[in-house]
Amino acid sequence: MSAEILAFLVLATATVAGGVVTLWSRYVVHSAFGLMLSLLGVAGFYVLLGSDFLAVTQVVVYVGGVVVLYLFGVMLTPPDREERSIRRIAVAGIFAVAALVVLLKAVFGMEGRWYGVDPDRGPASGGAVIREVGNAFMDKEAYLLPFEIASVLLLVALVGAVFIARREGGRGS
Amino acid sequence: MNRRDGFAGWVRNLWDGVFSTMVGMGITIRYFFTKPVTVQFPEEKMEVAPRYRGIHYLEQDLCIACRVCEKACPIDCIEIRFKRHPGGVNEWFEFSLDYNKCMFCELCCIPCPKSCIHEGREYSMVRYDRSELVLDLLTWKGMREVDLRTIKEAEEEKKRKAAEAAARRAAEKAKKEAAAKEGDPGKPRKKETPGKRDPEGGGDER
Amino acid sequence: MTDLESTPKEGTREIVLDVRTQDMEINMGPQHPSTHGVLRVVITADGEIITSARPYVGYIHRCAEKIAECVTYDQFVPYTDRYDYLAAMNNNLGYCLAVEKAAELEVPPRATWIRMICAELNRIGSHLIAFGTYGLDLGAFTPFLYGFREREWMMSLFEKICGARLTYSFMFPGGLANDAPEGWFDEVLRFCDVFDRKWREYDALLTRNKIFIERTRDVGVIPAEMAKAYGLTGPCLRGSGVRFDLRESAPYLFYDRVSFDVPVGQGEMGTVGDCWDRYFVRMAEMLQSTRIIRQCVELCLAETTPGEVMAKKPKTLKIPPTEVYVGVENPRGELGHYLVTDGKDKAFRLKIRGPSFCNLSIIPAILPGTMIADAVAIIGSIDIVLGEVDR
Amino acid sequence: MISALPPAAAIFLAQGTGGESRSLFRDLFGAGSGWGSFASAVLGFAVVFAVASALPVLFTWAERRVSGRMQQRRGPNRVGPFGLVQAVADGVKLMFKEDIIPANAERFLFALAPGLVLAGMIAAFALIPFSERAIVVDAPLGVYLLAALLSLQVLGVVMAGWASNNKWSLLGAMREAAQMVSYEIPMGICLLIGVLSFSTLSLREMSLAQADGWLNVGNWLIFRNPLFAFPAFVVLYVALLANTKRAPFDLPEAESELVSGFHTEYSGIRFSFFFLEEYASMFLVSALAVCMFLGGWNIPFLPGSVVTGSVGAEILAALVLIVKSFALVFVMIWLRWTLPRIRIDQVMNLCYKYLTPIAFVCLIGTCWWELR
Repeated sequence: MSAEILAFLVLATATVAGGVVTLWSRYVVHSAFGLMLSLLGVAGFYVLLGSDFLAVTQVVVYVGGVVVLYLFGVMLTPPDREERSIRRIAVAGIFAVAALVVLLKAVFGMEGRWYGVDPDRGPASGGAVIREVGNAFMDKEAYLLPFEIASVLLLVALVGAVFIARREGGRGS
Repeated sequence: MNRRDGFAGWVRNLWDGVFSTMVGMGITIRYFFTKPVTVQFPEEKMEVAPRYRGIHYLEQDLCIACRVCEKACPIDCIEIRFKRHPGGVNEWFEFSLDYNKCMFCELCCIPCPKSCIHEGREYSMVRYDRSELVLDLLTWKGMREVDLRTIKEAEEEKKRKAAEAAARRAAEKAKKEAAAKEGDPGKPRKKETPGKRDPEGGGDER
Repeated sequence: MTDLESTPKEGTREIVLDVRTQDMEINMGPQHPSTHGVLRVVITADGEIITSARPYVGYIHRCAEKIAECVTYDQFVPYTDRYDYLAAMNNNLGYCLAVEKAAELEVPPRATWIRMICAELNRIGSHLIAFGTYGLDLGAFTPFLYGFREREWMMSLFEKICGARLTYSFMFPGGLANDAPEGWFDEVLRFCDVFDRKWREYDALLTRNKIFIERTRDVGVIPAEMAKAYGLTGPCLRGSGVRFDLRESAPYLFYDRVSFDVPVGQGEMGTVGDCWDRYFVRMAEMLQSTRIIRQCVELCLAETTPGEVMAKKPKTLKIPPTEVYVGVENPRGELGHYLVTDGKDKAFRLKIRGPSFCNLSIIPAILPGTMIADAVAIIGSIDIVLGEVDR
Repeated sequence: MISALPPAAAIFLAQGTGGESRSLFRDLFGAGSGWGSFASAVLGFAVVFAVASALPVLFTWAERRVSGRMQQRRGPNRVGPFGLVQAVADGVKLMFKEDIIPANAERFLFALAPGLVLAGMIAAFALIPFSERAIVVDAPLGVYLLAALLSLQVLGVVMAGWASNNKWSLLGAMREAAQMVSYEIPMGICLLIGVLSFSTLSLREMSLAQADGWLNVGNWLIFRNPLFAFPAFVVLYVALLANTKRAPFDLPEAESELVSGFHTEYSGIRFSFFFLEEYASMFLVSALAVCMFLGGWNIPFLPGSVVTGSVGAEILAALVLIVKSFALVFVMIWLRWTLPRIRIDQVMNLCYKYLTPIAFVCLIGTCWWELR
């Protein structure tokens, strides 16, 4: 068993465990922490796949940003002590089974190794990936327009958020 | 003064923040290069003032056990036990101060007719147990040699006086019997009355 | 963490976007670093915003007023040290003035001058603590130690004149325990000079610091009318712009013979009556105190001869039935002693009006709507001493 | 122990992003995947952990001495010469102190949180180039990865605050979350300025690019582009102060307001983790600022070519970086003992109304400067 497989197993366990905690915990905060674990595990997968840029982005955006905001939002919520209704579980179950089927098909449809680095490509060099990503964003032929549209969308969202969050007659200074 | 809106206010706020921080940092760094003012306690002790009100000391040979200090104490932390003997001699058992309670107000020292209880310049009183904080101010317990002598002398004196008195009484009786005459109120003047309270509130004991 | 099972209290309210939040009830104190003693404030907070605050006092209640009925007039002096332990001289003074007024004792002028000097010195010392701990409350540690450095000198001045450093028991009904020792007045003057220089340092380090100003201005504003309605006195009242100082409006001792200003809050940094104003009134008062001290020393040396510091009074002071009220301007406000006598050597009743207690009463009125960090700033700016609140 | 897991995981993550690295340890174990990299990860972890826990010892001593002198006190002076061993003694004391977990706390998260706080910081230590070769992990993504790791510790703080089941802790955690998320913006923009100027993300390459120039300082970013890089440096420094929860941004633990903030309930060894994190990250962020703006390991007035190659030169370079970082740490201490604490809304104001716009202006200015 190589170190890589070991790492993969650890990461997979972490990811799945995080997911399970996210789904099962009655404390929303536990769910958020479970999500954090899950997302970190995915970041680990990216590392294993040699895609360091993606891994770091995963950490910055999802773990450092999204989960923190979740936590900030749900930290003051009490535990959900309601009975879980069968209907909700059933609906969720149907979706879960469907997703599982799709995922399994995707996984077993892959050729060759389905973990670790593609032996033919070799580990992607971080610097090169960033350069590629940067070029793709700034290239007129590639993703410049979607990139700009996305940034405008984000700007609008930002302004909107500020507008909503603004309390009438806030404090001075 | 600090209210300014718009861009000018923004710049002004920024400048104020940076400038006042700089000023403050200037002050702290100046002190960084000065000598500390700390007194390293157990090694060097601060010179206490001559009037410092610290742990009491008692000039026992002056003390007449009048209990004025005991009465003056607002929290009753002084306890005096003694036995009065002839010749104005006190047999000392206890003159204790409970430093759990004592607040060093000097009220016990002010009314003392003999100015024999003082608050000294000792202040460090570290003990392992509260019970050890009850200090006995006595320098000797019971009686000294000299006291015994005084008592003996006083007793002898008393005996002598008694004898004299008896003799005199006998003589008087004889005289009285002989002829009616004025009596002699010769009573031994031994008892020391507690002195008047010092009107100056103790004054300057230096 | 909040518990939904408990029924929503009056603090529950809806804010923007229909997010139903429940307020958090926090116990601030009695063991909290910035409640200046054992004050307990129960704060209901919506996030960082306080929705209500209720102070609870009484943790160090020591029955000072009852004790006054059980000990003689002289014996009560050490107890007066202990209600506002940061301004023991001023407490001594207030009590002695009350007893003297009831007993109609004539105090020698030298004693009066020295009393004034001591009272003002102690005002400086007390305000230095207020200044230092206020910095501490707002997170600035260094001013605290600078303040203590000067206060240390002030205390050693007291040590020289009366032998104690915190609880002085120096003034007794009728005068003083001691006359000033040799060279004491010179050292007092030297202290004043050095202190004025150091004051400028405090000013630059804390008072004019931008962060400090931002933390204190427009925070905890007490309008003048409200201040009067709640019976505030001292810097809290003057910070709201009301020019009321017993030393000026009802002069006792020889305060009518010295010239000094009464600093009032002017809203220099924000609104009149905000924390900065209250704080700055204290700072300005320290300078006025050195001014008073200088005049007192000059007049005392010019007019009196050493030695005569205690009035002629009987061994045991017995006061014929009467009742008096004497208020003095303590560092924290008007310290009132209402004394009822019945001809015995003990007071029949002594009522103490502690300024901190009255000043504290404003807390529930001005805390709601501010943030938790502001609560600390406001409580600090009111500058309470719990020994006096509870007595 | 649970608390030790996250740091190990983080260092693994950092190692993994090393790519074609040229770190000392990679050289030692051969640049391969598999057990070699695992061993080098373990060794790297050990080295970094040693450094990261030795520095706080020094810094707590420095903090107490410096603050003492600034307040005309002496500071610790009993244990060892100049009280140098005081911090060690305190550390030992913390280790042997009773480790209390409050009855109603979330035991697992409570135990995990200190490790999580430490994780990002320790892993980030591996990325600091002390000299051209003395670097545990030379990740091509250097700065980006560092920012990511710094953003991890907020999770630990939030976890600690929530798991303690204490209202003060919770408030501290909320403050921390708000503060960190906000200050990542100006910090990110300022880091971007460095990236823009050197067109690399690697801290090592940045430091290399700052060699030579006039007196060997001319190429430092703040001198090369004084108009925009200097304000950006100041903004970055302030943002990093906020990121390390140092005064005047110590709101999450503001002891006069929140008793002790998020670590109110912590004691003993777990508390020392928070303590370690605070002081080690002081050095960490200072080193980051030095590498990007103050020429990294380059020695002023001594041409870079003179001091490359030999082991002695490497050590000298590392010392220079450490001295420069110490200078910035000293300023942190200095600021802490001068300034009052800012209120939470003012923290946000400062971030969004002052630092972010200034950082943006600097970014645009740097663009212009570089394209000029």
